[in-house]
Amino acid sequence: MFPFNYEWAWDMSHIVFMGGLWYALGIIGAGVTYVVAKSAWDTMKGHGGHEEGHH
Amino acid sequence: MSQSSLKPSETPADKNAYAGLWAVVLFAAAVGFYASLLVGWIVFPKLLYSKQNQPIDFNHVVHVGAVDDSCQTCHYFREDGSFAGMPATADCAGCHESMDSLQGENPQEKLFVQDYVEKDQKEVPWFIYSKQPPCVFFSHAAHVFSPKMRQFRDPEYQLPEEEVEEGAYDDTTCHVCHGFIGESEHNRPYEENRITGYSRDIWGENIAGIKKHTWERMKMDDCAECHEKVKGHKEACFVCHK
Amino acid sequence: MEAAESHEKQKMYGMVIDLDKCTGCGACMVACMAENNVPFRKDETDKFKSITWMRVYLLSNKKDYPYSDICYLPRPCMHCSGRGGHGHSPCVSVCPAVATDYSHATGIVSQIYTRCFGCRYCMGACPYHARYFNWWDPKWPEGMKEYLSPDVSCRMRGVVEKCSFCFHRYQRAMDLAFTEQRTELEENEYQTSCTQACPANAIVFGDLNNEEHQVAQLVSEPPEGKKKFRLLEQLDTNPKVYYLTSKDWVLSAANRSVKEEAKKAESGH
Amino acid sequence: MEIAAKSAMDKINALFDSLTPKKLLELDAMLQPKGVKRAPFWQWGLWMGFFTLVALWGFYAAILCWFKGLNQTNMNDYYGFALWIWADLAVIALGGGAFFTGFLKYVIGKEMPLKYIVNYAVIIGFICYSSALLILGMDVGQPLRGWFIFWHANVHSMLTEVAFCLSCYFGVLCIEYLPNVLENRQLDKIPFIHNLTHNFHSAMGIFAATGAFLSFFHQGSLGGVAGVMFGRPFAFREGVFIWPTTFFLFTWSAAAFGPCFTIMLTKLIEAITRKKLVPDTAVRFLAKISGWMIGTYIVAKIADTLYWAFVTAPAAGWHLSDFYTGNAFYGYWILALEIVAGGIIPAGILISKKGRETGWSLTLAVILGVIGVSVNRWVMVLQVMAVPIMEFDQWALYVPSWQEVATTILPVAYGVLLISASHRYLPLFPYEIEQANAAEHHG
Amino acid sequence: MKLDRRTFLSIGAGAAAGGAVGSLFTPLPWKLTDDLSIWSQNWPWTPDPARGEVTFAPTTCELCPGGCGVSVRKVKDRCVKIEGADGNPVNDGGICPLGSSGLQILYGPTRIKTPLKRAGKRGEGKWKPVTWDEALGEVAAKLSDLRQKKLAHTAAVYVNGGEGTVNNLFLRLATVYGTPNVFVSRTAWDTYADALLHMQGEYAKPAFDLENSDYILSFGCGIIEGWGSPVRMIRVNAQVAEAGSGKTVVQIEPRLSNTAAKAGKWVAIKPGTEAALALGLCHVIIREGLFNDEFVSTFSQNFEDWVDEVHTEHRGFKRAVLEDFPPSAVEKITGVPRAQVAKLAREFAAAKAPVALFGTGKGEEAGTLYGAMAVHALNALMGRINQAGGVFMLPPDADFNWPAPAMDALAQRSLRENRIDGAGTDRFPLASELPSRLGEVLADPKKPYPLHALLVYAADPAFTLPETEKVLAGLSQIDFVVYCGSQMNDTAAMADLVLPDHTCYEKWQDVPTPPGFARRHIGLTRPVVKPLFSTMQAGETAIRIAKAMGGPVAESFPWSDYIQCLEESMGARLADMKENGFWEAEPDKGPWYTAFKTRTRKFDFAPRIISPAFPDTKILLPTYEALTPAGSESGFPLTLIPYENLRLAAQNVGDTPFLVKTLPDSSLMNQESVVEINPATGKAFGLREGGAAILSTPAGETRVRVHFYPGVAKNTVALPKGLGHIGYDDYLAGKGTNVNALVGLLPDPVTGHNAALIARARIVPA
Repeated sequence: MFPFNYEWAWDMSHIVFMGGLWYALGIIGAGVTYVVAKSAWDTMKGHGGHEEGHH
Repeated sequence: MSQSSLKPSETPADKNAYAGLWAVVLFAAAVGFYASLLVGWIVFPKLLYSKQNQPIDFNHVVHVGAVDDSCQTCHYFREDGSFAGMPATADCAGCHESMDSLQGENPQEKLFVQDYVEKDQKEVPWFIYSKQPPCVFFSHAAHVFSPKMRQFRDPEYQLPEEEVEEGAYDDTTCHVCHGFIGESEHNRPYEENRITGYSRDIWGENIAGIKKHTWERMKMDDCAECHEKVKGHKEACFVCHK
Repeated sequence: MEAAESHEKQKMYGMVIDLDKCTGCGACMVACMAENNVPFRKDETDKFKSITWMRVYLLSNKKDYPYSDICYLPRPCMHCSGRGGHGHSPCVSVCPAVATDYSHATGIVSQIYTRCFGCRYCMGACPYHARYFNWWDPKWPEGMKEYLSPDVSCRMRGVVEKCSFCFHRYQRAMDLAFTEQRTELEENEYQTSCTQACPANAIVFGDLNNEEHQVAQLVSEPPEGKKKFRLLEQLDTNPKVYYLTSKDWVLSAANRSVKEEAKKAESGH
Repeated sequence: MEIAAKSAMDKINALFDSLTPKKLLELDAMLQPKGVKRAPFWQWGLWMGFFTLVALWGFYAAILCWFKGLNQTNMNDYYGFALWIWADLAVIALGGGAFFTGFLKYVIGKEMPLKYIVNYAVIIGFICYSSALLILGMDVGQPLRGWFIFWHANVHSMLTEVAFCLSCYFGVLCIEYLPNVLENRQLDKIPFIHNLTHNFHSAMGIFAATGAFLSFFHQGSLGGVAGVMFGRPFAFREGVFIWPTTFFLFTWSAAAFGPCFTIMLTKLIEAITRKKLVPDTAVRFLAKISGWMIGTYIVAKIADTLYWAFVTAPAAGWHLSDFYTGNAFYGYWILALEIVAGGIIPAGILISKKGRETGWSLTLAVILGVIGVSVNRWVMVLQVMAVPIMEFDQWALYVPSWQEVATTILPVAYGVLLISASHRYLPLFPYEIEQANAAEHHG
Repeated sequence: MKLDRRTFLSIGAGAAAGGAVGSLFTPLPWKLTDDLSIWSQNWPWTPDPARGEVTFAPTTCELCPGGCGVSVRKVKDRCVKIEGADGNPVNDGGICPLGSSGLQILYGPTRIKTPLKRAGKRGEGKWKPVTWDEALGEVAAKLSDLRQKKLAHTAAVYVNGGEGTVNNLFLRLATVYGTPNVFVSRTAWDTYADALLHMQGEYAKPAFDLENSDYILSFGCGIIEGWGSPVRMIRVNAQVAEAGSGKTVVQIEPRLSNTAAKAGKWVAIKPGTEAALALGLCHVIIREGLFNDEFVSTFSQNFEDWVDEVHTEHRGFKRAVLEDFPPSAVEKITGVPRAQVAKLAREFAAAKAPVALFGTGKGEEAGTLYGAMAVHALNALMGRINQAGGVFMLPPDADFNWPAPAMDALAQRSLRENRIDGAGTDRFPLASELPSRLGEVLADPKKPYPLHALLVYAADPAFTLPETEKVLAGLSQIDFVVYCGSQMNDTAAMADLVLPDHTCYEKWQDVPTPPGFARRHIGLTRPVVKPLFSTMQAGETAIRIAKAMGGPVAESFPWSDYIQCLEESMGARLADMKENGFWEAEPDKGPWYTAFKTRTRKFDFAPRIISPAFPDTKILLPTYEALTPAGSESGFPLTLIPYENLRLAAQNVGDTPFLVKTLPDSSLMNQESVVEINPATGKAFGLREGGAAILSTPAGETRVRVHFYPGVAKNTVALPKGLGHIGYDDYLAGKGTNVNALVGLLPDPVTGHNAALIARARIVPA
């Protein structure tokens, strides 16, 4: 799972597989952090319940 | 999408109320954060390991001084190439025959002789700092005698033409795994992981698992590290496992 | 871990089992169980849950009295090296946690009980049913733990186990070799428990890469009048256990691809 | 209005302070979406109570398996994989509706009419995947070492791929489900949560895309699990790139049949609640897509089966008859059930406009579809284990133990509970709420 | 802002969240996860065998008469594995499944750990541990008491064999004590020895030089199933499979056994008719003049017709077989096609070094005297006696030059009493003892006298004798049953007092020549470990009992202890035994003119017995007499035969857990014996594969599972022999059925020994 694991090898299969995995995890992680942070910020700003959400 | 038609108030008073609450919550979070750091780094290790003293306080320095060929005098290889590890009481009795022929004044020796040697040489329940679990096959022979290791120790090494004395080894590298235990005058207490039953030496003194020297940790990764250096590649499982 | 296995001679340990000699006495099964701390239970009649690293199967020519004939076939782990002999055996390639691997130094497929977490994918993948799961905690009657060998670690409930070609014997033999300044083993220094026990000497074990070993010779040229085969060769599992027989019906009873040919032959006439 | 908000808050505090049956009912009412009509509390309570009992029964069985070990099951050395793994594959296939609907809505941008069903598809997905993980947690012999599959991952093993993508995608589902939970009438009044919901919605596209990506791989690798077993001629399939054909078939079939399941459950709930919860437009749209997906899938599946039956298997010395004769259970019927009854027929119905717009035929089609995909998963797990491979070996049949059955029913009960709760307290069906509010405005 | 409950909750939530996040930055969760999995890898309840120095200790396996040399691997002072001893002439490194699971006996629950006195009802399994002094004292007291009451003859001794020091110590005890009722487990080897006694004038066990024979004609012998010395026989059999070896085995047997399957040729024959076939072969060989003319004409007698001193004409062997056993007649009896009979005979005669073997299965049943003589006649016809690859004579290993026993009047008197089984009486003049009749006799209300005491050493009559029901009933009638052995077998379970013996891994003892072995070979068991429990060398036990009884009995046991006895008995041989683990000597291979100890120094094809028992002299002219098991053909349409193999230990030692584990579905299913039946017959009787059925014979009935096996003839059912124990432990007891419980006595008309385990049977679906 990490390069320091005994099973890790710097070969194609590891790079592709784990690359894909960490890429996905990265997006999700970043996304969630962004959302939480922004929401906190908005709240501080006193926003909340405005209708921007609606399309 | 929020279907709610209610809207939270925006009067200054309420704003402050919310802000205040936020501050308090954040503060609480901070406290919780630091508290758990404290528990995790200080309290947890204390709880995790039990401490015991060795049945006999053994002085390596004295013994190494007293014997001719250091480590291997007591920690020898058997006929079949297996490593004897801890000497049996019978081995010790070679010198420590009986209470009438004590080697010195040390009370620990008296203790040893009367409690073990003279109790028909029953074995001393030593705690083994470096004890590996049942699933591990550790070949001292391979680590001491294999040409690879000899070459690793001394690049000029060649396989000897003539027969060398079987089982005789040079102990220049024992410390790589065992540290300089041969230079200790007292046994340090044996610490055991309450959950796993492992000696603390396996995970290492440092609870974060950080080591400065090779002998400070004995987990599989530590073996692997060296194996890759010496063998130039990772090993199959059936080299160290059984 | 196929990476350069350094300059040591690469071994490929394997077996040749002469079915003409095998009497089905079961000595190999018991010797194996005794050597490898294999547990047993009060009722072992459910063969689908009975751990026998070495299992002796019964083949029949399916003819009626007095033309019926039977033959026994001992089945250890085949230590497959997989397609092209790259070590991708059916089980090794599927184990999600690298609890079983193929050693290019010895050609032996390992099983690490402490790494295995019991998903049993390898059992599904192995066409020889050479892999067994510990459905229960191993238990020995009072006093019998005394005979357990420290050379083989006991398996806990919930993990898979299988024949290891008695690899611990290799480890012990190498210990001796090293102290004697050797890096190579004699043929007789490393033999499996079943090989050693077989009263009929039907099992021959050794390094298939070493033409001085009897296995290698038997495989390269089977004895007069005997045919050699491996189980399920056509699946590209590339097993390292060879069988010898002089009976044609045994060939077809044990080996599908041959059976197919036989069918074609018959239809041909 | 402002007053309303604050007073509502205080009301809740008051309720928290001292709960009496009467106040409990008030709370129940306050938590429900505004304006909608819900079953009386006692009725709902009974319903929930019953399924809680079922779930507890299942949980008891699970405890047995964890503490006494897998000897509690009827699995054996021939059936290392059995009912549980089938249940896993099945629920994940059926839960496929979630990723596919999400994919269509957020990635393809098909907002209408999918917004009416997406929440619901997501919760089904959430249930299916959480159940799958739970079952996997039971199925391993050493649960405490379960994390090895990540830490010591063997990237060549399909199971590793499954484990990683499955758990990641489950994370995504949580993220997709969370906003819906937070939209609860009362929670939504807390500004931070309101913002959170809002921001999640705006960012959902990214998550959905990632989810789709992950699902593609884990649905596929689940197919790969069987397809790569070259020691098992019944399961083994030739590879495309590094994956056997089953990899793609599984993904495709999940996308195709998942919506069937979503529709089926919708119909079921509409029947139970005696309400229209999802507009026909949405259902028909899904049905149409599903129809074409199944259609294309079944063509591929037939092609694959033919190739396997006449090229792959014979190459290893097997004939089709070896797989379907000589035993008490597995016959050609199962092949027909899967491909004809569970594939061709539903495809036909759903593709034809008349078929999918007629109530009974739509229902029939989705039910057949669900059966079809479940049978496919069954075959790819259990029949694989049943077929003898060594010439002198025997067919192995298996009947699950009650513990296995109970633990497999557990997720169903848990699903019912979660949906019932969500339906009662969350704006699960926007359509229903729109209707309700519309009605209110008129009144 | 007021600190209401909600604020309070929020603070708590905040702290919790913070704590949770914080812990992620400490070792706690990670180390705990790791340690928990490590815990699962070292569960305290999963054994971790102690490590230590590995050594190998030699001894001889005593679990069957095979006498294999074994090497026990030890770690420190624990035995961990038993392996065959390399270089041992019997098994050279090979070992059988029973032998290699011996440690399950040494350390297992079937071991008897201390002298036990029965506490509950007989066979109930309730025991009270007693000291050795108490135990031995009680035996001596009880026996002396009987002796005083002039009832010495009502105490019987039962041993598993007539050879070896320990068996003979018990036999000697019986003699000096004064009981004629000595029982020695009776095997085919003893019957063959009788045949040799009559035909060659000397009681000796046969030694078959199979390693050098090129054509082995086996009359039902389980060559690879435990006949003789199992490992040695398997090695012999393996020679056949050796490419290019001219060697072949022909198996004559009613069932496709492993031996039959491995043999070069399997001759399917009707159960119990082997003798007829042997004589049929003799017929062809004689008719076609294929026999060894030199041997027959010069070194044999009664081959041709002869006239006795009162001028009575007697048929010679030649005319008898020519008249009575033409292939056509043989075909009728045996079911073997006449053509095949002729073919077999010619093959046998044409072979360079042919030899015919006697003794069905493991040879555990006595068989008929004529059967043995017919087979030996076949060997004689081809002059296969004292020839390489043929048969030699081995006098029993009992030459210990012990001082003559001191016999007092009491002993001499009671020794003259008739044996309870009638052996040696007019009814059974040719039998010295008839253990197989024990059940019948004890159950018989008109028995000459009751038995008051029974001392059993190492044998298991309760399990191995036919008519188990009667035997068990009989045993419980005996006031005082003493069992001396190392395992709680069925007889031990029925005993009043149990005197535990060491196992062969804990004691010094001689192991007599393995049955059928080509040379005299005395093995030595050696203590590999110090005795684990409060057990005693059985020989020592015998000596102590004798000494405790005092008087002439004690005088006859001059040794201080068993070790001294062993040393004196083995004499010079002991040195070899200690060095190699065995002592060996070639058998007498003398030329034919010195080979025979008959009055005429010739081989006798039709020996005549002159004995008061026979008013008109009895001539033992080998012939075939049909054995008719009890029961009507209509009521019991099937024939039940047992089958034996190496996974089924059926003698005085039972299956170990490992051995039971190796039993296939076709022997044991769930806890029930599996009966083999020909598919056609099975279907005819409405049975199905694996289904339950009730198998009944005139002797009893039992529940079995069904296995369709084309290797048994139509209307025949075969049942595994060795299951259905009442003793031992949960790993063996109660599994399956004891064949002996289903078969009645089938006495040899000539000797009265049990001729075969065959019964009429009926089977119906359960």
